[in-house]
Amino acid sequence: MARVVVDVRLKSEILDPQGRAVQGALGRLGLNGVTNVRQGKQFVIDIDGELDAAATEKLHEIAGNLLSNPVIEDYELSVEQA
Amino acid sequence: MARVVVDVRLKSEILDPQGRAVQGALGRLGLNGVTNVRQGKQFVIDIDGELDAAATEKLHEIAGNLLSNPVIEDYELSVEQA
Amino acid sequence: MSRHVDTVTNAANTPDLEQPFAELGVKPDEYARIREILNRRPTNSELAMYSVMWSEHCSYKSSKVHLRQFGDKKPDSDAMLVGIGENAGVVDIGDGWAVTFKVESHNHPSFVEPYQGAATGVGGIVRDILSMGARPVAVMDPLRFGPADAPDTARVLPGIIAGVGGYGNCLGLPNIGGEVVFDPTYLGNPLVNALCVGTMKHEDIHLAKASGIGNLVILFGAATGGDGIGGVSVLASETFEDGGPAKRPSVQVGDPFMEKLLIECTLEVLHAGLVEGIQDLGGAGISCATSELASNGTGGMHVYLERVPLRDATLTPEEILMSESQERMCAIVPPENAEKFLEICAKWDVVATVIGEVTDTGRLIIEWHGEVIVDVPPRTVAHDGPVYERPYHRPTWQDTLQADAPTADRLKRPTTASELRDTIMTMTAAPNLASKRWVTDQYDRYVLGNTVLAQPEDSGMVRVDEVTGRGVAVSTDCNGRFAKLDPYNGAKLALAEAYRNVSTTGAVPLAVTNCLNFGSPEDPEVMWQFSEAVRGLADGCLELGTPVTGGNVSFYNQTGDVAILPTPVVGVLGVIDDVERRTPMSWKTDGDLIYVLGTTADEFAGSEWAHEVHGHLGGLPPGIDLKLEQALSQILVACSRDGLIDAAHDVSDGGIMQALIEMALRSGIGARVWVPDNLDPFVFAYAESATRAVVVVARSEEQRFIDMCAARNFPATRVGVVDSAAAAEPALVVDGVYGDVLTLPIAELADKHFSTLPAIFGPTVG
Amino acid sequence: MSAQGARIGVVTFPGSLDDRDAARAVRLAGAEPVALWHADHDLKAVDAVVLPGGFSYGDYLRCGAIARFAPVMQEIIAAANQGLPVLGICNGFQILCESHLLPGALIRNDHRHFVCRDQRLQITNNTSLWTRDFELNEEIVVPLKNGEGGYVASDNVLDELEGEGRVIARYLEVNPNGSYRDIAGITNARGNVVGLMPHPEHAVEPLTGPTTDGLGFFTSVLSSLLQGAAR
Ligand SMILES: Nc1ncnc2c1ncn2[C@@H]1O[C@H](COP(=O)(O)OP(=O)(O)O)[C@@H](O)[C@H]1O
Ligand SMILES: [Mg+2]
Repeated sequence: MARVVVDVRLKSEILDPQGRAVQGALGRLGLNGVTNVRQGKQFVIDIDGELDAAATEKLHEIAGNLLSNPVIEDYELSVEQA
Repeated sequence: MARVVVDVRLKSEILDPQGRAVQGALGRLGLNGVTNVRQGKQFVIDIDGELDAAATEKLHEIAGNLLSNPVIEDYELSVEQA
Repeated sequence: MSRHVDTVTNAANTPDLEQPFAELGVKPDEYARIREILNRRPTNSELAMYSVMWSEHCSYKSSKVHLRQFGDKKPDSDAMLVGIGENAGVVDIGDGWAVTFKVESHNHPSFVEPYQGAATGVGGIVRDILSMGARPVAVMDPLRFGPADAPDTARVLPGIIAGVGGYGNCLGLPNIGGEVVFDPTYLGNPLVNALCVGTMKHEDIHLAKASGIGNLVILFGAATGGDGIGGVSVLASETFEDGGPAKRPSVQVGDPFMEKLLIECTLEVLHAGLVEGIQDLGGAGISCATSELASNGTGGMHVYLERVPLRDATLTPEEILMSESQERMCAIVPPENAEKFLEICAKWDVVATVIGEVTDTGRLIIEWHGEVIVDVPPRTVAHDGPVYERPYHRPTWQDTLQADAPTADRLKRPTTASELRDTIMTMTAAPNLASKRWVTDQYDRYVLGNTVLAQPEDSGMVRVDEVTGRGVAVSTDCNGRFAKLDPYNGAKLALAEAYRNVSTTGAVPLAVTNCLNFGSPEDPEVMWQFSEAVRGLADGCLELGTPVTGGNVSFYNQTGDVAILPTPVVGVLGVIDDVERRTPMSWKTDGDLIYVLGTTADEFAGSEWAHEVHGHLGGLPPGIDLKLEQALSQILVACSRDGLIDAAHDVSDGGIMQALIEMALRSGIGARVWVPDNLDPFVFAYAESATRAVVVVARSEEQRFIDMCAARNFPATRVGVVDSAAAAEPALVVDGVYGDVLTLPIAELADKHFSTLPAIFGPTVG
Repeated sequence: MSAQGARIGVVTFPGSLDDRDAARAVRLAGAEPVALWHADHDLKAVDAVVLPGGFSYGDYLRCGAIARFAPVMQEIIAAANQGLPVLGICNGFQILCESHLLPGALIRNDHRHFVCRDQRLQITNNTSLWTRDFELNEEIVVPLKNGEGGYVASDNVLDELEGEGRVIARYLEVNPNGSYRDIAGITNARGNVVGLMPHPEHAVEPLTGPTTDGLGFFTSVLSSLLQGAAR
């Protein structure tokens, strides 16, 4: 079994209303010095069997087109074989 | 500067309609063998200066109550001092 | 991990096994009755089923003896097609159309997890409506919260609003109204009531009954998870030898997308004529659906429980029976229709599984991998639950409360123009009277394209038939303070207000639903409030000729020993033959005359003014005469039909002044108003006498209007005229105020009225 | 071809909500609505397509992200590139952006609430196939309702859209969702594909909408078809 984790984050030049809201809240809750907050998504995908090269490529394609929108987001993909 | 990453995931016993929707799409896009998908949130928080114990504690409090909803979600917090 | 499954054989062989019935909320005498019914001890699965089906929530055991009045005192009405007892009542609205509507509570879950609690509350009531064969066409949400500025309200309210909106918006159902009321008694116990309206043709009505031997029992929708099985985990932990079951969720999460598919899929299988009976899965899940379907039908059912698709493989059979997983339905389908049925489900990506069949054994038999774990007469589970005659008595404090009337000596009233002006500015910004736009702007009111009236109008109105323009109007109301002062008349006042709101928009009131939110039925004083409220509502419905078609009881709404205000929320549905002639709430034409229909008296007990300005609650609520209410309704409907009035707005919380302000703010156009000679200006402004409305009459119709009121012997008083030039800027100008003229600029009123909720809960748009 | 005979497809995805409303608007504008199903590779020879509002596939991942891969979208993408008029409303706009038929993307509203309001707009392009019946700079009011309606794109793209006159409508008075440069809707270079967040299909009858201003979008495409401007 393989566990694939895909982190998706808004590109830094795109406004992140949720990150901004969190940043405001952190300040009000007394956490000082916060310079930036970004909110992203994380997908944890469990896959039966081993990941071969073809499957990994497919995963990148999916991460870059379905799980993230390349117009506004970047992704990072990591695989833990188990 | 410290970078704090908080991963927020639905507790495993809680229904995750988002993960399920992604799982369905993965199948339709021809990725086989997917047994489970969970969708979570990720917060990346940049903080000026070093994190002392008090700030770390505050961060945990915030992660457990503001960034995540303890009734349905768990969080994981990691700090990269830079 | 190994499991022992408690079978019927096992139960017969181990009659003396101790069972944890008390932990499941089953009383010793109830347990004894189960043993008597079965002639043996129940299996764990049977015990689980009885425990949940005989719970207060499912069996109405404390309320049943009182609720019977809704049937016993049922008015003669041709409109009722399906009455109390089904998933929801159905009324005939003419032209072959039928409407079903019902309100239900999801109070406690919404306190624990506001978003999901409210969301699944909407989901549940929508499935009730769907299971009658109707297409859900609108939702409403009567809500109650603690004080607006209390910290916990800041946690609870935004989540509940987002949950109601998140689910309803995603389902494509317009939200056409509701209530947002703040009172300290709801702080630890907010109320989330959800109402849904559905429409269908008469021939599409479906009932929850399993008839036809050999017909298949098909479960369809979401997979079953460990949701809402709290209590039953006692049994689960016994069934597991080692370790114990996986963790069970403490809250249920809704999946509105799944529900949307379920709606389309269900309507398609129903319209294709494939279904014999249908039932939604709500409280008590499969236990409830199978026992009710069987009990209402041929009488027997055989279920293979291991076929139920699971989201969590560790669930025990007891838990599967109990699970309240959302977004599931159960249909009874003749075998020859099964293929077509499954095909339609597949089209909508809805998983459907044949889990059993209808039999003539008179027994509900449930197997688990070849072993019988349930073998019961279904009626004993579904319908023959315990009935309690709980003791009740008039509270010891009731007389003192009623004696504490808000007279002018007891509560300081404004006595000058400038004092009244201050009062007006306070009142229009008071959380209970301020605009609820912060809430309603988060709800889609446009989807489906049939919404004719929505918030802030007096009732929500949707077009049912696009060709004829036939439509329905619905309003929900309840002033819990009135109900506390006098639950009998308080319930009548709630009914009267909802009835009036429907009439005000030009619809003829037809039928009633209700959601009775009270404290603990084990407290005799709460039980008295309940019994009085039911009696008042039943008497009121009889007098008005509007039958109760269904409803819901929610008990145990209290924090510690302190119960919420008794809150019998009443929903009234009316029919309008052509929505084109709806009456909107505000004026638009200069020179139109403003009339008050009804009589204003010095009635301030339970009023918003006493509450907001003095924090006072005492005295007797406003008098209520339903014959007069009926006369007012007939006038309002006739005026709409004959085109005599251009606008109408009901007078309730905040009295005439609040009604005028809401009308002015709705249109942005000013008016000149004068206090009638015989009335104290403050009483004119803020008394909350019942059975009144403000109406707007074109000068050309004035004589006909006066004649109509006179013919019905109903008081109508001219109090103003629409005047966009009443002052330099658009304003309400009130003359005769303790010798002065009050000028209330609309901009100033708007600033007060619209900024209260955003100031507390944060800005949204604009 | 006569406008009377025009057939306009309305796609239903699982989770589409305003498909009935879009079909009604098509009918009131004088054309015949044709139901299209997400799972079919079949456009039924329609003259134009509307992608209606809603929450396709629940929109749990990202609005429009999954719908983009639906079979019917493969046909629509190909046909749109050949000039078929396509209008995406709200979720439809999101799907068009996800499909890269239109540039940019729609993100969560800056105030993070779902918002439903009667929105004042200025029509800033009257040459696209879906806006030609409007006056340039005409002000209209139509309902707006969304949770993820903030239009974002890079500065280059925004400059290009503005430079080429491809912003079809802007928010007036209030920017209800934080859209960059108050953009409410845009068109592709060819002018046949239009996406907007507000809901013109909810402003087609005086009885149920704040105005009937929304009809203009639907009559525009009929004029376009009549004049042979399409394809
Ligand atoms: N939670 C809510 N959801 C939808 N509409 C609401 C809600 N709360 C209040 N409204 C609407 O706001 C308007 C004003 O409410 P309210 O003052 O309680 O009316 P009334 O006193 O006439 O019953 C009504 O149209 C009502 O339906
Ligand atoms: Mg009203």
